[in-house]
Amino acid sequence: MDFELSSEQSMLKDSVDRLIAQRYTQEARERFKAEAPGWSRDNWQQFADLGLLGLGFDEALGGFGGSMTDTMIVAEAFGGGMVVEPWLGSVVLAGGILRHADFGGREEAVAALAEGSRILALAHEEEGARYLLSRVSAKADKAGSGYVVNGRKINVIAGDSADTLFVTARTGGGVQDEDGISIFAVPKGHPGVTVEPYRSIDGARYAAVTLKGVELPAAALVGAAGEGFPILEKAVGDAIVALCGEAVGLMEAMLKTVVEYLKTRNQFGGPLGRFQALQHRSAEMYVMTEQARSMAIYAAAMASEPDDRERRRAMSFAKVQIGKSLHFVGQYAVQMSGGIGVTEEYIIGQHFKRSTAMERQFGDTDHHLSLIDLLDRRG
Amino acid sequence: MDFELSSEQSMLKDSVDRLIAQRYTQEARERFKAEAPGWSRDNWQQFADLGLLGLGFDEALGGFGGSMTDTMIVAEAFGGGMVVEPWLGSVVLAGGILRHADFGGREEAVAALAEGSRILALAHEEEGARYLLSRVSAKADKAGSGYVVNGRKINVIAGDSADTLFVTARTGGGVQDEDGISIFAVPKGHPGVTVEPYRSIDGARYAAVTLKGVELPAAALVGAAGEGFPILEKAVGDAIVALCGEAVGLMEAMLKTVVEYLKTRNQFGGPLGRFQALQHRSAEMYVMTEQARSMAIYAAAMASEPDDRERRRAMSFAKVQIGKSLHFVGQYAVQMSGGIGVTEEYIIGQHFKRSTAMERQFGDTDHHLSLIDLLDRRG
Amino acid sequence: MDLSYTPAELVFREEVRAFIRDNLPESIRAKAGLSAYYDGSDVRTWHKLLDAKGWAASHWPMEYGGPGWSAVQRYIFMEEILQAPAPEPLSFNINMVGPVVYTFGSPEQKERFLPKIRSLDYWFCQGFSEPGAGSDLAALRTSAVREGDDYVINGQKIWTSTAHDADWMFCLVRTDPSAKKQEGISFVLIDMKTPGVTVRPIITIDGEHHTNEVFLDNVRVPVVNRVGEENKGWDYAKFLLGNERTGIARVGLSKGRLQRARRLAELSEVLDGKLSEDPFFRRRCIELEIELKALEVTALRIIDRQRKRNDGKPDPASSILKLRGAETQQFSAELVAEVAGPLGLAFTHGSKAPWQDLAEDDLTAVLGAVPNYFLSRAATIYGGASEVQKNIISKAILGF
Amino acid sequence: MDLSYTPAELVFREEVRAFIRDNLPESIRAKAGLSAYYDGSDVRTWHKLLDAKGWAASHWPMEYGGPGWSAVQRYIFMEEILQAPAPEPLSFNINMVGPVVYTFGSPEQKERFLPKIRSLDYWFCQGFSEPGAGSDLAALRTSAVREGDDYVINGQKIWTSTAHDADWMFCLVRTDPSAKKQEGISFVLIDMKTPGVTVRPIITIDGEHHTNEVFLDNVRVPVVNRVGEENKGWDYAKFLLGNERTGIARVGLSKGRLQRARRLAELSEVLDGKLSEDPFFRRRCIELEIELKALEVTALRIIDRQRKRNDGKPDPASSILKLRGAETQQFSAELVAEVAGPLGLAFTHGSKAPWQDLAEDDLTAVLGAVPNYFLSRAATIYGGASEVQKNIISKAILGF
Repeated sequence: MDFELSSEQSMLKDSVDRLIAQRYTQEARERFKAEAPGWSRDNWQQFADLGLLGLGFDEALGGFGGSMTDTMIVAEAFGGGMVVEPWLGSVVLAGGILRHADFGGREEAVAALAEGSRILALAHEEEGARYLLSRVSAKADKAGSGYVVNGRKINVIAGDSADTLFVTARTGGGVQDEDGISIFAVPKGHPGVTVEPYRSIDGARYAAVTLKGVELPAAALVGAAGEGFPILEKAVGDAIVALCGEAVGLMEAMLKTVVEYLKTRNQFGGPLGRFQALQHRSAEMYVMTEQARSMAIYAAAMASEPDDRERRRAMSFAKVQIGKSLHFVGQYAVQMSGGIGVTEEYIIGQHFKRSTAMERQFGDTDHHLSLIDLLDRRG
Repeated sequence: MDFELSSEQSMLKDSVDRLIAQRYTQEARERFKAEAPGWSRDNWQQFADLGLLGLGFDEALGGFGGSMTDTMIVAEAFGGGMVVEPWLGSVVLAGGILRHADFGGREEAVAALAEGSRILALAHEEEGARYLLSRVSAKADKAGSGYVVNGRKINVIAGDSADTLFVTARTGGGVQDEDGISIFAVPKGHPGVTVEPYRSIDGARYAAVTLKGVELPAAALVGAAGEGFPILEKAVGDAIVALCGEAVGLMEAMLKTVVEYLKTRNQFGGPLGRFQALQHRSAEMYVMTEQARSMAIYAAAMASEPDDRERRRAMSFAKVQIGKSLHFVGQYAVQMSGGIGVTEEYIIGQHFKRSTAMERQFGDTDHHLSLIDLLDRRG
Repeated sequence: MDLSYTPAELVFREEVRAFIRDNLPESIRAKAGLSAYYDGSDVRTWHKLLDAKGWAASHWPMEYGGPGWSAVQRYIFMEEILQAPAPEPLSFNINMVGPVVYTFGSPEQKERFLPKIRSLDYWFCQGFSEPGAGSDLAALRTSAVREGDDYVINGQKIWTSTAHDADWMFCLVRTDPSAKKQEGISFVLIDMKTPGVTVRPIITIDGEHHTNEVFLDNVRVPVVNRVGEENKGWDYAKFLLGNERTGIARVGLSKGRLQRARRLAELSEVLDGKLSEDPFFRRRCIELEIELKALEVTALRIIDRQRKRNDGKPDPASSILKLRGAETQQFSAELVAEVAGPLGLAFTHGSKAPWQDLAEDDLTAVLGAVPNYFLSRAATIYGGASEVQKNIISKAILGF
Repeated sequence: MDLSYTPAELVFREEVRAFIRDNLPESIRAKAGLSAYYDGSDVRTWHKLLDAKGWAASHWPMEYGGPGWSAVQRYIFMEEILQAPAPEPLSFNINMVGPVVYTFGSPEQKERFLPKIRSLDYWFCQGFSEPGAGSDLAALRTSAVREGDDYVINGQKIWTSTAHDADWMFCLVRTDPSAKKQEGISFVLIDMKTPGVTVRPIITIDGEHHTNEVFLDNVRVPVVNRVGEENKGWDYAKFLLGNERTGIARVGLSKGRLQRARRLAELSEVLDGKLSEDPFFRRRCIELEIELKALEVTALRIIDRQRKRNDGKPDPASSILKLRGAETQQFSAELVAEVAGPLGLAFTHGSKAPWQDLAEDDLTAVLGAVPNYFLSRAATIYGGASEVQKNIISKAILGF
């Protein structure tokens, strides 16, 4: 057992921390959000130069190498800066499809992703799915040697800037079945695909993707037909690890901001930070952050666990702890900041929106508690 | 709407408060517990003289009159003193059978109860019942014109001092059915009845009652055969009202004790009460006590609601709030008292045991939340 | 002790319900369904309808246009408004500046201001908070220097909600800089059109414009617009803040949200079926319902006690209502946001999401649920933060 | 970073499990099933079995009889003991007085005391707390006045757990009454058989005798029984309290209780079926399991960091372990008590209830569950109350 970062990991952490410190002031972040396509292509290239876009992909595949712990380290720095670039959505989540599926053109896709020349997006969520990963009603019907896909996807991170969409659709099975889900690679601008961008509650760039009679060749299939679920589940597992890392970085930033505020804001004849009730609440926020950090580490270690049940259980364990910690730290960060805590302008407001979004991404606390129970009942 | 006590109620409250202040020092209470039968017959006579043993019974029946609000008022004073006499168990709960059932000898029984010459006890709970009021496995089989009863009852308040036991047993229906439960009056020392007394966690006197081939005449039946449940449910509703009142009195006593302790206990160069974290916690205890008081008032008002569903729902509402308040106030009363809070000798320890017992009596918070849900699903 | 509403009170409740049902404009009603906010004209429209009915100023003395209701009637009225939901009569006018004017104002001020305060012809905003003060209100620094018949006012106010809709502002200013903190403050009424008054929007975390900063730069205010005595403004402010505190629990608002959450949950699926059948969701609703019942009875108890005592002083126990009221508002907002689930990730607020079908059924109501939850976080901050309420209880009630 | 146990560590864990399985006397094991407490002879018996194996003093240097384990091995060992459950090696001896003696004691003291501390031939209790001091330990007033080669000690100690089983007491006494609070304190070892030592039981709310008051009335203690320098006792006390804090989360204890709660819930019925199938009970168990997993990783992280830093100073982050460890101990005790349901209303503690059948099946384990819950409330009070831990975090880590 060893919790120390390796020297490579320390270097990675230092370089990403430096990047964030230099580029991610609050003012710069607002500028990035305002640019088309809602984030900075310039930053994206910097990430590519640091190898962050190929992180977690075997060097044999043209990636940068690195474990899920490395991904978590990068995510922590990104979380502190509330990076708006779709690194999690494109590299970790949609990239997870590349990582866990075996199909033609994979090397080329990894190389393009890693060098920053191709943006990926996963178009999977649907309106009625409510966090359940296997609930897919989009259909892919056999047509000749290929498929015709119909359906609508929502909350597609970077859906409008993606060069390739990985779209999930049913080639078989009932609406909640894990069997029968297939994944298709759909290039940008493909006929029948409509992409409508919108902002998420935390200011990120999402899209709704509508597929109407979209004709795809057999080669568009990623992995075997009907066997997309295990790939999807592992990709989401990777995304949960990254999200845990981001969450820890975000909570650290919130705690630091609040403690600084309490020490400098004067009221009733002295700094607010002299009030014990506020000190104790801050201590509780610290404890919640550290417990979340422990579970982020745990999630990173368990991401490569081969036993499906154990791995899925561990991911849900982590998401539950992260969700509870975000809830506590986020709400009290606002409360202790007083009036400015509920303004759009002050950083804590942005932190809180991000933390609220994170609580929901890839399933909220209730969902994962129910999922654990389901796994336990299945035994 | 009027929350003011009537002048009769004010007088009742004053006289009971005075009685408790005079008789119920902590030292006296320990003495009462040590006396046979685990409480003071002398106090019982005082209660009789004040009319408390006939409270809630129509004057026409030989009772003292009074509403459930009056019962709540008395209970609040009793809760503050942690009265060990079985007033709740005998007069309110077992007495509730007299109040809600119609049967021969009722007037005589009320008169005997009110004058203090007869102790009643309800023998209803069973080992496997876990709060569910309709789960009765004791059986009463027809034998000639009478019945033969077999079964075992636990947690019978004042079971060993009771002159009459009201025993529930099945004359029909399945083990959880509301239909088929009958109530029998069993006199003290009746052949086949074994009473084994024991102490409850809060120092009260309980008993296990075993019935083996107990032969009873038809006249022992209280109300109609198989129709005991509605009587039982109303009697337990009355007991919940009284318990709510006791709980409010107990929480007031805990809060008062803790606040006094914090103001006088010196540590780190001044009274503990100057620490804001402890002040705020005390304020939260106050809020929980007041919310409980509101629900005790609500329960008293709803006890005579004729609509069964509405009444049962209201009783469960009250018990949930009381349970949560007791949990919060009880645990923090111990915490803020420090080391002496966990000793047998200090009053807060006794308060905490009583509050823990109250959380469970007549169903814990989980049970009543589930019961409300069940009533809502039934519609 | 008698807990139930009297038959007359029940009749009154039915009358209020019927009035709202028959008179609330459909365009205003629809906004509640979309979790959208009322704009200024909605508030004015509805307020004027209430005023025409004689119901705008529910607790004012009848000589100034109050309806002559009992405390319980006032409570019933406000709960029905909140639960409908419909816009409330503007609190700044009705609960705050109005009572100050009819209690401490001159005969001329009463005649000039009260009818227009009641009818909302003069929309008032509140100029109390300042950037350097926060919860420590009395640390305010805005100065008013007497020049002839005017005060010349300089300073800055913050968290001035509805300043952008308002015609007037009631304002605390420091008229004696040498006096101790709570002394030397006066209470003045400022016409928002006076030169030197600048309103700058503050956008809150729901992305909306509810509140403002107000800059006062050599603003000349006639001395006759001062209410009461010079340097006694703190007393009037305390009077104002303690007034009608029993409505602050806003139980009706939370009840309305709970109903909405339960209704919307019928349309949402979780792992094993409908969210409305999920035991955890159901229990959370029941627990909120119990909490609201307890809070309602507590509010009624405090109303009853104040009525009996009738000394006009705020009851420190009403801190329970602010504390738990704010918490239940937050919890109920969160419950609706929980129902929204992943759909809540899209930022939509009174507008449709890009996926169009949803906007055609009831699930539209979940749109905006998360921004509403964001804004609800302010409930435990403004009007005396929860920490301040706990201080009040521990000092005024527990004697620490 | 590598989170998993190494193969060698897994082998070690198996060895510990096997030893406990094969050596823990059945009479001692049975008590855990009844939620009963170990008595003094149980502790001595098991401690001696561990000492014979060389495992009693897990973190002592090998020269004093330690097994030479890594921090992770020590953690594994303690978790297995707690989870079995089996009595722990007596903390007063192994974690507290032993390290003080081998770090600050004279060669003679090491030779005389260490072997008997390790083997429990000298059972030590701790004489720190005093009636007037509480969490403010340094406010102690017990005086030690030098007379020739002795100190004459007068005063009173409180919360002296196991004093009724103990042979010796390590004790803080004031040797310089004129010095400042933390100065003028010395650390002495007192033979409990010395004239003037009186032990008076304190009964805790579970109705048991765990702890005591100890009265010291002209107790003569040889100066050679003082450890370290005169008036430097506070430093040794701080060293002692900071030592081996990573075990304080007691995750294994809570894990064992969680297992028991789940097992017992199979035997208990609620409204709709078995308690073990009740969604709320199941979720509560899962939530505790998650909390314990997080706490375990946090404990391992802190162990790892201390190992790397190796400066012997206590890590203020270990306050997390005390805080959350105590809370999870309480929560797990409460969970077992919840399973007991109404059966928990009977006061039974290591004894049978009057209804005899139950005592014959597994439900006996719920007997005593409520008294155990009562006693668990002490976990957030002793050894630095939760409020004190939050003070430490806010000062030492957050810099308030």
